[in-house]
Amino acid sequence: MFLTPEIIAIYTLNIIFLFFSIFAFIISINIVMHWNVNRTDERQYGLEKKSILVATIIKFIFILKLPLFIFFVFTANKISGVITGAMCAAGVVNSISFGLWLFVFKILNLFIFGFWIALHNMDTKDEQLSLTKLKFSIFIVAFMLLVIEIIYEISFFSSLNIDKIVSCCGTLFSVASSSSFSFIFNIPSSIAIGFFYLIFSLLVVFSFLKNEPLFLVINIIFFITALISLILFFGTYIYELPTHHCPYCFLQQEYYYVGYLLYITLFIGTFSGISGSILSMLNRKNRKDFYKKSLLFNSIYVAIVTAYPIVYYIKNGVWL
Amino acid sequence: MSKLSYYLLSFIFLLFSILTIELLYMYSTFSLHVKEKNNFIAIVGLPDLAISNGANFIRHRSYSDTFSIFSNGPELLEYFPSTFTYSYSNNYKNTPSRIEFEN
Amino acid sequence: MIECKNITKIFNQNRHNEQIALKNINLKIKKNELTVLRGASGSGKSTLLSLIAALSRPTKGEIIVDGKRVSKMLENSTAMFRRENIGFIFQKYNLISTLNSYENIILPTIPSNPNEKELTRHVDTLLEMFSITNKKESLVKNLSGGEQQRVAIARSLINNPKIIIADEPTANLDKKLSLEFIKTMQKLKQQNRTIIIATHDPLFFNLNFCDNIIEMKDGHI
Amino acid sequence: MKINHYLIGFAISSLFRRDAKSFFIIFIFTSLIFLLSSILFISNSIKEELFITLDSLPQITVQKLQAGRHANIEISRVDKLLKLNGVQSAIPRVWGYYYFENAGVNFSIVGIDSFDKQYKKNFEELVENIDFDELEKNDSMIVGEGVKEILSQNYYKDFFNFVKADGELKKIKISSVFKSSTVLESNDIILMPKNLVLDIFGMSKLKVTDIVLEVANPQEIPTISQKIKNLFPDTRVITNSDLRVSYQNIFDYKSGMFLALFVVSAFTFFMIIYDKASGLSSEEKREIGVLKALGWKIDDIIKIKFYEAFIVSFISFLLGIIVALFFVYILQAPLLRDIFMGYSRLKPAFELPFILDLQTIFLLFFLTIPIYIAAIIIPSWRVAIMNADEVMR
Repeated sequence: MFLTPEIIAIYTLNIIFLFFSIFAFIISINIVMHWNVNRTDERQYGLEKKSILVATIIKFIFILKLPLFIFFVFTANKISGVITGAMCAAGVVNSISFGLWLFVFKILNLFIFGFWIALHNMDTKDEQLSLTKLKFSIFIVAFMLLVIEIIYEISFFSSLNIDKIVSCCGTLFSVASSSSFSFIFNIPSSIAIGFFYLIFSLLVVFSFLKNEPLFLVINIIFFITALISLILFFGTYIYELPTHHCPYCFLQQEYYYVGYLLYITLFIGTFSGISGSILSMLNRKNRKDFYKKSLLFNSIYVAIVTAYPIVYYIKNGVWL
Repeated sequence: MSKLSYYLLSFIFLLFSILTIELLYMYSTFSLHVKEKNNFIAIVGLPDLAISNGANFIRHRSYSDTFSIFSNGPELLEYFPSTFTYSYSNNYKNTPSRIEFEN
Repeated sequence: MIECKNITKIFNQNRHNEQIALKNINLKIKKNELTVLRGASGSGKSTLLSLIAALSRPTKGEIIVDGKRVSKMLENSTAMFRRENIGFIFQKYNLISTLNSYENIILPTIPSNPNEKELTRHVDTLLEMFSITNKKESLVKNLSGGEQQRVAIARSLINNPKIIIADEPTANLDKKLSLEFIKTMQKLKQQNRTIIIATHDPLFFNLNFCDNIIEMKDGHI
Repeated sequence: MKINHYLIGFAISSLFRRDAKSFFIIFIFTSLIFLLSSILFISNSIKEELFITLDSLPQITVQKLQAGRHANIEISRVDKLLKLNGVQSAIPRVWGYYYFENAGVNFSIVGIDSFDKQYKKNFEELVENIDFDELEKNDSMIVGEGVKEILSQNYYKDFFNFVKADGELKKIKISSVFKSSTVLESNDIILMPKNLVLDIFGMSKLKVTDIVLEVANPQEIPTISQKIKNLFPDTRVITNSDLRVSYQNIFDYKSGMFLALFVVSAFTFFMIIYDKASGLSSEEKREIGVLKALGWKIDDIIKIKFYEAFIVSFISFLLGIIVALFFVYILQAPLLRDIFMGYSRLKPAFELPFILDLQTIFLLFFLTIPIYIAAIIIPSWRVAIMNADEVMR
């Protein structure tokens, strides 16, 4: 356990988030239980006003969570200097048994909070606020996830152990390791890449078919395959090292912070696809421009990762 | 755009330019003498700077005492908590090592 | 256009300072009519106006404006309703004294993020219409009472409302300016707007273009 | 989504309308940010100064402990250490502190094998006007600037008389001074041949202060230090990365302590903000009532409040950082840097090296702006849900 200024900052924000979200959680329960658009008593009007407060709180948390995610990676990178053997954030995160889960929850929460705000924007356009009950039921789930994430994060920082020698990403993301990532390496990389491009072309096709359920599913699959193929194949071309598979190291300066660009485009692309499809299924009148947006950002992502091996081949005349 | 917004924007712009000028000035004037310092350290081989200690009492705390760091003078006894810090590493504390290797 | 059914409004209900402001009011105002609510202060005129504009809700009864049950609307929708349908002229003008005329006039349109060119053109026409173009940049607190009144009218028209609600509009004006105001109201009526004026100024009681005069007393019609 | 610049413009004008209040808040918030960022800048600079030389330090230092204290180590252990696999070289060192009573200061005396020709090139970069021939022949030393200054204050211009362990005086010539670019490291250092150090301290020829090791493969350092501990249980093994960790921790600890104190004052400030944002003058209440009557939603009013808060905190943030940079790097942080320096009597006149990384800016951001905005969320919501019909009464 150690308290660096960075960790104090993260703790402080977590406490603020926790305080506000508990507040919002209590209101949400009230709304889910008592919301009735046809009633005209004071309680109903009070609930409506409170729902605006909850929406404000959730927007506040979400807007902060985006840069905070990057800051978390920064902090983990910094701590990697202190922890023996860790070379980058990957080592730090995996020095704790639930480190990977913390990451999964962080990403999941970003998706859910972002989706909630999109849902909220759609709901406020509707005079009857017909989605309000659904919206706040979703928030109750999101609150649980947020609490889990915060508990994970606090126990993550407090259980970091400087005496423990951890594995560097080089060994973590290697074929021989027995870490939680290793199952990925049982997949032959040619199949993974073929699958990746197959999914992407399906995504292109579906975005022209404009079928929401298909588009939703394909975006989720695309997100997962994109990550797997990034670790398995494209990462090695970014590092120009056939054995280096780490998905964190390219967030560092040596690789011109390209990782942030990759993750952000992938996030925007899949997020707008997923949330757009769900919203569209809920409300037929919803605008359909999310197809274009999702396709655009996913294509940028694919273009960047594809460029790395091709440039490498042109420069060196061989594949890794 | 109203006049006030215009003033405010130009004020923020002014702040940004002051910041840039300040940063440029500092980048151009400050040099670290990395090479000379490393040469010196290579010969002397002692860690720590001549500032982070009370040089009238002891230097290179990491090579002398295990726990105390900053004491104020040779006449003073050490007192908690200013002159103490927690111990950071088992290697360092000289207790039986608990170094754990993870695969 | 505007229909009030059995409206009762009680302030501080079930408390020691309970006060009945309106009692069983039934009212119908047709489109493009000018209605004068007449009565002493405290007779419930302002309360009735704020109910029609959905600023507050009746304790009992129902109000239907333009086919919408405004008395049952949720807060957000009432704001949208006012923004699109209602122009307000308050008793004390209620301008923001430290903003200039232009900024005061555009206040109702700000949340809907208007197009700059169209908005400027619209404001300029209004300023011209009320001949206060030269006061566009002056702070409201430096304007005379009549000019402030005109800014307030211009503000009520900026969102091109179907209904204009005026609460004691001439209370702070001399006779000449009051007559000018009446002329403006006539002009607005010609533009197919529904107008409701609450006043105890006798100038309004003999207007030839007035469609209804409703007498109010102690919350009754 | 298009940005509504009318809304932002309205927020700006309402800030200007309450100029006294806004300036007061900006002033206090700027001071808080200034204080916080100065501390972080100073600690970053000193940390950087330590880290840039870290790789030149010995990879492993072996010291002997006796009764929980540092004791001199037998020179015979060097051979045993050299036999360990992976150890490239093992060099015995002699160094220590010399307390100079007249001035009440400690000097660090470091012995080197002799002023050998192999050091010649290194020394020429570090020391001005060096005469190697004279160094070798006479008993002479190279001193840091701080040492030189203290000695000349006590009328030792060219030489110094060390009091040996047996009470005799040992006269040693000051041959030259280290260049000022290394003053942070060299300020209290006296460098002289090893046999002179042994003589002054009255140490046995068979013992040294400690032994430093060089390891061929840095990855093996933990394994080797483990082996040394098994071989000599009475030793303390300090590795290079131990030093790195300890530096990191001490500075994090110091800035963390400061931050803990800072949180209290910041909390007070945010309480004031909360209070200011909830208590409205009747003028402001009327204004919000008018806006609502004119068709503004609750959301729109919250947005206004949010923009106001963001503008105030962003301006304070920029101002605070500008002033802090000026204070720390141009004025060299008077008063504040003592927090990190202690009250050394051998104070080197040094410049804080300029270091600014994105992470510090990020950190400052997260410790200030979000908390400020959090403090106004609930008050502005409460303001925004006020009943609008009061403007009609």
